[in-house]
Amino acid sequence: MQRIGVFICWCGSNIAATVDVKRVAEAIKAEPGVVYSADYQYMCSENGQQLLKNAIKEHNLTGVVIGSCSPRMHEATFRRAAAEAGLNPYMLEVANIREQCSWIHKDMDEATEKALILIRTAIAKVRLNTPLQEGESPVTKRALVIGGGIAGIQAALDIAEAGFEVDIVEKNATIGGRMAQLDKTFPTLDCSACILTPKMVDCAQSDKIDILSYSEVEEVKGFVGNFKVKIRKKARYVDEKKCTGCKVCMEKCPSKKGLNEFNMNLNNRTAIYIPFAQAIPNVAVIDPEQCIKLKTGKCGICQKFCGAGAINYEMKDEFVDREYGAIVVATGFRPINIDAFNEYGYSDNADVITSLELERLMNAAGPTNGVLLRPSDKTHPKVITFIQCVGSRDVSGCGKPYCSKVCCMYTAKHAMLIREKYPDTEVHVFYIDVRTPGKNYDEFYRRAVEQYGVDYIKGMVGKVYNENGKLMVQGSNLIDNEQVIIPSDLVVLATAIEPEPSVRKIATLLTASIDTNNFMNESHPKLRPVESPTAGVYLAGMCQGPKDIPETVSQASACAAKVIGLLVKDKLKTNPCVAHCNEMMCNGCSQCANVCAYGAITYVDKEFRIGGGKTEVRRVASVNPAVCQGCGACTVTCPSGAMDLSGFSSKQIMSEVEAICKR
Amino acid sequence: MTDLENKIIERAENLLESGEAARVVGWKKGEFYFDPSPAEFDSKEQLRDFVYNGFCGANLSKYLIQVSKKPGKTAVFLKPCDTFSLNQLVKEHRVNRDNIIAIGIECNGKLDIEKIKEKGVSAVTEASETGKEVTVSSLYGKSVMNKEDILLIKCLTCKSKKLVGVDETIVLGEMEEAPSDRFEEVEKLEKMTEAERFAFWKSQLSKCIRCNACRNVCPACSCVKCVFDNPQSGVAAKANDDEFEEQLFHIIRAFHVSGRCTDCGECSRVCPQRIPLHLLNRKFIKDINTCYGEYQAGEAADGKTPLTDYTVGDVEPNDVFNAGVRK
Amino acid sequence: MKICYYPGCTLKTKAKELDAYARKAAEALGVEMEEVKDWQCCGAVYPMAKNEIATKLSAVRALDYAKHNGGKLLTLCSACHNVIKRVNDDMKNDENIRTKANNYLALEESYNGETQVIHYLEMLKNEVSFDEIAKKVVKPLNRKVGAYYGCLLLRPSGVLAFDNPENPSIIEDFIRAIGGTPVIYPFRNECCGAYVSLKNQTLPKERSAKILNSAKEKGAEEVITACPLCLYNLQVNGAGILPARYFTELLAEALGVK
Amino acid sequence: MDKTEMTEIMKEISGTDVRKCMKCGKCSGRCPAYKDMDIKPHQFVTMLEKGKVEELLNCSAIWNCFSCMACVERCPRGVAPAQVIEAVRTTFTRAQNNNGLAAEDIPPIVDELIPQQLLVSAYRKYNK
Amino acid sequence: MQEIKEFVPNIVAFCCNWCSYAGADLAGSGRLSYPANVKIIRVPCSCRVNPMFILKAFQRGADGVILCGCHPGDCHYVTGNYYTRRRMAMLFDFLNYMGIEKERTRVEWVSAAEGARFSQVMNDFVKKITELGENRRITDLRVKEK
Repeated sequence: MQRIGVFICWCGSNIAATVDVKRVAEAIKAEPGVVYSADYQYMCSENGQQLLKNAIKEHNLTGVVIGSCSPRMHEATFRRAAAEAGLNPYMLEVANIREQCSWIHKDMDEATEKALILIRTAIAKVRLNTPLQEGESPVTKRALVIGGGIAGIQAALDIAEAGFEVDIVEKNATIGGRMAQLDKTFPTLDCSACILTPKMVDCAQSDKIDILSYSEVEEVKGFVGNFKVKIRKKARYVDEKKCTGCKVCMEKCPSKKGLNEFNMNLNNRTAIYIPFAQAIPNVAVIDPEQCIKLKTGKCGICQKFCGAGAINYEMKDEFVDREYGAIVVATGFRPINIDAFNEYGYSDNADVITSLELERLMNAAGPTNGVLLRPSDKTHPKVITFIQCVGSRDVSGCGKPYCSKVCCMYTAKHAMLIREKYPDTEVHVFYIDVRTPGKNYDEFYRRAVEQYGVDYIKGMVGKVYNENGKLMVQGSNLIDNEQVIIPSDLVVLATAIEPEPSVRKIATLLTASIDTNNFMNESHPKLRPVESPTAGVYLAGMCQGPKDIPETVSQASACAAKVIGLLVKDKLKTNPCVAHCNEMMCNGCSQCANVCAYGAITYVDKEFRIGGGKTEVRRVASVNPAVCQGCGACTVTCPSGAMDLSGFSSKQIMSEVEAICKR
Repeated sequence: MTDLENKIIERAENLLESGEAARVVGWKKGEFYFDPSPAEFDSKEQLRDFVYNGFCGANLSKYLIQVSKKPGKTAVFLKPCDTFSLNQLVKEHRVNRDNIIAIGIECNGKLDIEKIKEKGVSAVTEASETGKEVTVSSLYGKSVMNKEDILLIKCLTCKSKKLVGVDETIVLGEMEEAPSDRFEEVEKLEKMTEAERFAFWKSQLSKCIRCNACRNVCPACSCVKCVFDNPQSGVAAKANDDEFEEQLFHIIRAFHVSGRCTDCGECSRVCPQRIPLHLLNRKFIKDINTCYGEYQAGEAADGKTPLTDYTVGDVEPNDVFNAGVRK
Repeated sequence: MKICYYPGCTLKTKAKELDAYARKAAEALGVEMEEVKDWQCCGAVYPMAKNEIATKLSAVRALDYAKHNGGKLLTLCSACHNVIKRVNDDMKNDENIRTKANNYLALEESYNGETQVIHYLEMLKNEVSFDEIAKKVVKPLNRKVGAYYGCLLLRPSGVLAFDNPENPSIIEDFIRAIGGTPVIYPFRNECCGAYVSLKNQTLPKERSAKILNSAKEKGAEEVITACPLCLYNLQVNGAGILPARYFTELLAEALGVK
Repeated sequence: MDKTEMTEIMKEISGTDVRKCMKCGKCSGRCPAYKDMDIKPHQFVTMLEKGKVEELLNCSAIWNCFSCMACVERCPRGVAPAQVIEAVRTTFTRAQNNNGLAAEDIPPIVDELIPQQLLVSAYRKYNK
Repeated sequence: MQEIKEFVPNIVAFCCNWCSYAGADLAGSGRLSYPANVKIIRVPCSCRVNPMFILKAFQRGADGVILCGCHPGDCHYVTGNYYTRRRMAMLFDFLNYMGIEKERTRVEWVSAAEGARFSQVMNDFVKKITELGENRRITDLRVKEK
């Protein structure tokens, strides 16, 4: 037999002025199951809580209803008090008779009657409440960072700084990412390598950080605090431990015609190579598509010349299994393919290049050693025209609907650097809008115009064509309302950026969601911007949306803070108001997993007795309570009603409905 | 016996004899010519009772939930509309597809014995189909009927003659697409006033005797335990319980199968009270098509169903009333 | 192979060669071009206004004829192709135009864009294949030819779906097939402006010169086109820069049936 | 017909959503007839959006536009300036006694070679 | 003589814990009144609301049912309200197809900041239902002669 206690709070005059609390407390005594009823001035006060605790003990209460302010205010307070008195805190319900009753009604009779109904409704619910226990799950004190660009590096360094072990999985042969390819960085114009490479070295030297380069995440199991990850270490045909990075192999390799990805294919590299001078790890890798030995079996020159004996043509992909408590996704971006923008003549003219290609052409370690020479004839371009928004803000289907965010700033940077280095060069920039919000950003852009005399033209380019060796850039100048044709030597396209496509696979592995543009979804756009909806998975950098280096670094550090906050805990407390599956009724139809935003539902084959001494194997759903957030989407999808939600069960809600509708 | 029936039985014998299949699911001769019923055949001898005639309207796919659990492979003969049901069950992991040999067979619409009886012909002994005509033989003689007049309701508006996801087919002639638009009747109801619609459904559903035939035959209603049989669900009915569950049974059933119902039409076929239950499910199908793009449950054996999916720009519930009406 | 063919008014008068060479070449390639019965002029320009119906009807008639005679409609003149293909798209995708046009025409069975409209060049590429043509060439071209697409074949690309609107290749492939060397020049997909000739004589003149000079600069010895209007403009207004001819003439020449 | 009504009609028959324009000017950057367009392609879109129908109806650009669709082809926002121009031209020629081309203008400029399609299209485009 | 009682509808409002229930609280803090016949049931997310709850409410005498959740895109549980939107769109049109007045069911997206809107939505809904009158249809959908 249930023994329910009801407590009506006056909240000073906040409730008592409109609701006749005495009458309510009196009337409620007649409710079946109610053994105690009281009213008090401030239930949330020390004395009020003591009243509650005493009553629970004295009257052996099995359930409690508090008629007071919103449960969003003091539900936690009252539940704590109940627990202190030995009652399971989830056996307590709050009826909101202040915000949703006394404060909005003036007529005392009306408000009193409504308060009665609200309390009866809460009693109806509490009758069906069951004691719930917060779960616990252990935390593996190690983090995984997927992607070794600036976002991954920063997150890893910050996590390691707090004393936790962290692995960086990078699919390329070196960490560094896109930032390593950049020449200078806005708005300060410091050299990208100069600020990045020390951080790369820090990673390599940290005893807390393990860099798994040339590796990819293959499989993810488990959940927050307990991820089990399988990592594929791709065969690099060079023993990482033996290679000294002496580069003799690169000098001797006869296969020299591979496209140098690091230099945006603007020059060639050998089949065995180290991507760039400051690579971490500073270890060679063999491109199996290009290596003569691996393709034909004949050659083996690098092996002959390697003093360290590091070359191993027999190497196979290896798999490493590791466990982590938290995962940071930092997979980065790439420029979009601009084949669909033939009007700019990119595919037909060597001297129409993308901004990232220009970065390499300006970089001292690039194919031209930092001397700006145009690709076609290696001469100094005298007139350079930049075209912004190539593929950004494009809903025609050729490009991307979003603003890529970084192009305005890097174009201003390029224009400025060129004018600084080669003052005799004429620089034009076609723009739709110049978007430079941020500290010292607009000042930076204005400097390009005011100090360096860069010609900004408000308008878009309609066509770039080659005429008598010049690139004719035909576009509109909307301010002067004229069509201009600028004979140029070099045309630079500010290409839109998109998430690195491997993020799709990562998102699937992590059961994290991605949006229509392949950016990873954050848990809340304003309040939880670095957390993925999947608990224990955090997002840093471009994988979540277009952003520049300062923003990326901030987000990476924010991720690290979240990860540290998780890893310092020994055990994770789990919300007990989560979904659970009644296996006897589950069809195993997979409908519920379709709507679970957290990937909390998996399916297992289980044997059931079906009478007559027989058994049968059925597929049934199983909810991981550590991952489930308790939204209830699955409960409605389930046709058999096998899925239910603790704390908000179907029967509880129906009993509330009945109590309200009873006339 | 028609060529088609011969071919089907031949294949069934073949499958059993070769051991390729441990059993065959098909239709078995009933007491009369017009009441064949779904059955399992384990041996060649049993196949003597196998029939495939104009009255084999029953959808065999639901039986596979249980049968596919038995050892060995099960061969099953499926009409085009039945193949969609099987595919949907495979999608929901209810049938182990690896244990099934699905044979798609020709169907040009099945006959409704009630409609024949209404025409004054009883004790039917045979119905032979030639194009648009059916010669119905009975103990009292022969009469030629227009096929369209005696087709099952579900066959008048057959959604497709496609045989989806089958392993092999037995189709001798070209199957003709259905003569009429399956959403016509739904539209007729939509064009009525709310009061008229209410009156219509009130008159229809008041005939319901809660025999559960619609639920028991429905391939989508295959829950291990139905909410209406579960006292914990809050909607289960016992004798003398309140009216809620009885009254709203059909609404909840339609909602539970929405996005999953393949429109096989079995619910209406088996209803002893001749309630046009398919019009409930079809409303959902039509709304889904209009609001979320054309979708045919059972067409694919994987992917999300419309109600477990979304797009950012979906129609708002308050605005759906106009969106649902097809132009 | 037999295919319904829509010649159009210009091909019966000022552009007879375009038509005659096309027929001869088709015969040599084993394609039978069957003229649409009682065809009417397509109107020569696609009426873009959404409430223009009557001006689209002659195209619909031809399309409906083709629907019942093989399902494909072959066009040759760029303008006819542009008009008919766009009207066909309206009949398929614009409910308002489809309903009204069908109401006007009162056909036995309403026309809903079922016909496939194909240009002679597409026929050469997809039905015959350029490899097949190359095999039948008896007099290879052996000269540098600039393909002039103009605007009508390419745009709007979403509807015409003829080729990449900024970097087309079908005529270049055609030139290669008949033994010539294609010359790629930037103005091959630019409009020559001939449509405004009756209102403005200077623009078409300037545009023709621009196009032909661009082709000449890249080394072309002549340009070819599928459009009588372009040909007229290039010949009259671009005289003295480069010769312009119909592509069908070169095809007939290469196949030895000229 | 008042200005607002006329604006609405033009918007409707243009079949394009002028509010989608982001004012980038790519259409005008591509226009081959730009020199003789007194109102530029991008202006057609913004002017119609703002309801400046009188100015539009009195311009000469509607007679110089080639309808070559270059502006439509690469608009990043899916706007069709050429269709706006056509809507203006159509609205003009549909009015009583409004023709872009008088019959008596034709003989002196027609030469031997002029193809049929030019005459037909000119009548279709400029007159109603 | 019998007193003619003014019809006071009974309204059940399901509110998600994170946005709409907080919005209702905010309406309370702002003393923005709405009729007392609106009773709120707190659910974690609008996607927890099973059509059976709505039907049960009607069957037990509710005259209108309103469901409130976070604005699409702002769901605390990322995608929950997107499913709500589809389910309720389908359910509402279906109920209307059965002859239930379309005004009786409603979904509104109310954020935690929209206290004023919450009150306005409730006032508006109660007004509509009052005009519509008592819900008779759904209780005797399957008619039993009395």
